[in-house]
Amino acid sequence: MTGDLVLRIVAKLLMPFMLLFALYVQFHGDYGPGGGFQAGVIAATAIVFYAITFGLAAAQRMVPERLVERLLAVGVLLYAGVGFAGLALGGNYLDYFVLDPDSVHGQHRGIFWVEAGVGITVAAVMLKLFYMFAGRGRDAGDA
Amino acid sequence: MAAVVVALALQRNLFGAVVLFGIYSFLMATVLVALDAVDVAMTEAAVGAGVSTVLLLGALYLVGGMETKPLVRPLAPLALSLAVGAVLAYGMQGLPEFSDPQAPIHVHVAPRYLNQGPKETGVPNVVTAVLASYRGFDTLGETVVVFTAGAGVIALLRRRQKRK
Amino acid sequence: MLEHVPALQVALPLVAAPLIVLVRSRRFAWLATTVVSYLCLLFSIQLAWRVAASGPVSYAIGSWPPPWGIEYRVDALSAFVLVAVSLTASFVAPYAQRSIAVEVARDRQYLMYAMYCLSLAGLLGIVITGDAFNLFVFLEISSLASYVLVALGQRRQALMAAYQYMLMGTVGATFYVIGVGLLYLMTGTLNLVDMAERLRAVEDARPVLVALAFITVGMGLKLALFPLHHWLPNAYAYAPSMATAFLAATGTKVSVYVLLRYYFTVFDPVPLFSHLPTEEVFVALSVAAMIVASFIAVFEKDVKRLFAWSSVAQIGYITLGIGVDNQSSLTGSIVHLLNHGVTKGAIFLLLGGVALRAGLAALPLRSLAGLGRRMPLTAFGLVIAGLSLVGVPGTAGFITKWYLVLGALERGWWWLVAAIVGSSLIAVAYVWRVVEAMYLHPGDAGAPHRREAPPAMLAAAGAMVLLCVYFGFETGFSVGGAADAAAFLLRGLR
Amino acid sequence: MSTVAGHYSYWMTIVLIVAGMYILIARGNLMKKLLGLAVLQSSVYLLYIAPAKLLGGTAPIVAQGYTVYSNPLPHVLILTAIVVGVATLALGLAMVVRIREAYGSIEEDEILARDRADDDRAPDGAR
Repeated sequence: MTGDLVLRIVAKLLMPFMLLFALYVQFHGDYGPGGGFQAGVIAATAIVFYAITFGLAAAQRMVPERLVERLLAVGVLLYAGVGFAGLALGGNYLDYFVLDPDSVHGQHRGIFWVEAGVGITVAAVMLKLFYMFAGRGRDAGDA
Repeated sequence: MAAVVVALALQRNLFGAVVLFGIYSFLMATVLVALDAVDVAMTEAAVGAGVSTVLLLGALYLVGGMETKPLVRPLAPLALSLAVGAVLAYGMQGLPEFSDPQAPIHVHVAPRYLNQGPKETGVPNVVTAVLASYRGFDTLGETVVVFTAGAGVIALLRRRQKRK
Repeated sequence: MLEHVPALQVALPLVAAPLIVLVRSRRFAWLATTVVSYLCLLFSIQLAWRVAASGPVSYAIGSWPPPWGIEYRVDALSAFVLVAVSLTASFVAPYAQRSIAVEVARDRQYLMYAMYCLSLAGLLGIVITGDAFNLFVFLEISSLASYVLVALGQRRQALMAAYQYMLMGTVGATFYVIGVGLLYLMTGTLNLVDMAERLRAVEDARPVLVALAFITVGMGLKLALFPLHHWLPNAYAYAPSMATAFLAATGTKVSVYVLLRYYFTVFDPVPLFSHLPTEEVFVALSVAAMIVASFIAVFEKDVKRLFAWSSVAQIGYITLGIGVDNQSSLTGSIVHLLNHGVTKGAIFLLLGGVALRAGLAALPLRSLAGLGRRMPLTAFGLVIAGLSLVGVPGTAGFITKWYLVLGALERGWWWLVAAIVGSSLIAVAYVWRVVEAMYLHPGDAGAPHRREAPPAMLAAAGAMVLLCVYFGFETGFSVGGAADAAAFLLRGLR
Repeated sequence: MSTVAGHYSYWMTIVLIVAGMYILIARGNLMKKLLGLAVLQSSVYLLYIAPAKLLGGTAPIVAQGYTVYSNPLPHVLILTAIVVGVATLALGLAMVVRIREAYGSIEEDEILARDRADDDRAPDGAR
């Protein structure tokens, strides 16, 4: 899209940090503000930023649309799966106590996976939304 | 914040309105920080001021920028909105005072989250504990809402493979 | 595993949607949808049976005891509505395959199934949950999915209809959240049972009153209560056939359920509400809906819109029962959730078949000309279902009106009986117009010869028509369940 | 006891609700209506969050040295509400984009006029 060298280099440099920050927000949600939702948004933003500097096609090469659509579903399934795991191990639906012999540890484990599910779905949806709206622009009016 | 909202109501340039909306969301996030709701503020900043604005701008690029029509019959809607506001104002007279520690929401249900939450779940951020564990099903629902929106937008905006 | 049925009832359709998106195959999507719909029906019957045998079922999600965690709670009312919703779903799902194949673009079909599953999950979740905010979340799931279902209609008007539906629906949901917020601020809890108990101790009634108003208006928007019904005719008219049938049979009904739940189990124990004019307001609005909407239906040119207006009128009957407020009338209301669902579901399923064979995206009355010869079974089905709308003895619709009339008589409201009969006469008028078009107008000379809808569609629609008659004679389940539910509501909290 | 100050946040909520509803109803532009809807939805945030605050308290992240925390439950609820809000907004925008492509306009009255013209011109509703 743009040939600005400075912007390109800055974008390249920033990308890993933004993704790292997303991971930090994801896993630090237990101790500070943050969690799956916020992390998902930040991760998606990083890629959107990439798309803006290097063009939509480049971003779609890095994170293909098909993959995003899969991840959309995977996140929800992961979350719901934790619920079914609770059932399988003899508890109620979404029961984290039974996920580990030590109930507090089980809670921790449950929250971890659930937040991961939220993060995946949110990141995928936000990215997908951007792809949809941005991709539409090229042939607007003739659909 | 009120001023921004009023400006938003009057602004006829859609681009301006979107920018004002971003400012509004950011102010909202600031207020939320002041109210100790850090998790919410972070989300509002990322979503309200960030994602929403990007989406709005993206859509605006597709639909074009000016609101051409002047206001149509502005009085009836105003009266209706004010009536709703008045009803609400009547009801709010009976609500607890700001920061009243004896208010029902501070004495019922919530104390267990604060006192037992970290011990029961091993997570000191009580918001995360409530979100993911105590009310985990709400959050599953919330994730599904996001999923629904994503899949819905795909259904609406996917380009046909071959045209004509 | 049986004790987990309440969770599975919602979790299964909820999981089916992402699975469908993951697999991206139309066959799998249809198969998953159908299996899930039948399982949901089995689950709901099992729950209803359990509630009838041993009283309300409570299920703590995540094993957190209520009010700290989210409780799933099934009582006589919710069990009945669960069965009604999943019963419709089990007819719509087998019907969907051919209908969607024709009406929706190929690469969007699997998404349509996913949306349908989500909508079903949301509706079931609303009914089964015992938590005010969880209800909102599931309300949004079902609403967002319904907006997409409507927007996938073939004509461009579907988009505008969906957009307006979305505006109204979101305002409704927001009003509901405001109402819940006020209640939460006054009681400190979100669990409905707990909330009802704590409301009794609330001294300042003003916020509670306003909460009642907001929840009523919010849900009124969702259920198309008379002056708030503007989104409904267009949404029903332009949505794909299968979506119209499903939404018409379930969507508004579930909102009525929410109102019933709040009025009778949350607000009713509060003594302050005994002298509010809610009864009068409901009776007035319902009668207005019954008369005005029926009149509009008589003059409507498009068949789907005609029956959509008829829905607004029929919702009037349901809310009328709330207004009259006694055992008979509430039984009438609740049983009409099922009876009208079955009737309207049958009608829209049949119309879907007609549209399919005629190759039309819209069905003006004229297009029905000669239908009695072209599609005799379909036409006959429409007549039966139409009679049920009117409330002819021997059909499901009659049972409802019988109980509503009984309820009105118990109160000594003769004029109300007159209104019910009057609105039924108007219904005769609009049903007659359809019958006239089908049997008395000859079709075009070049019209295709006798050709019924595809077998799967005809069978599903026909089964629903049979149900219209079945529930007109055998009322053990329908009236029995509704009467239990009404008795449960009037007893208030135990 | 100062009711006005004690209820400041509630008044703010009311202002937002009125403004949101007004934009939603009075404006004919579909984009503008969505903005109004978003403002209306965000008014709920204050209604829930403000009463959760306790003066002298801190954010509900349990740590040593603090005893008074704000109520975490409304925070959780509003997190969900924000997500619902953005989901609705995204879906609404997608619809507006499609409407614009189908009608070439995003003004409500123009679109309705075109619908009426459609109904008159092609009453058979052919595709």
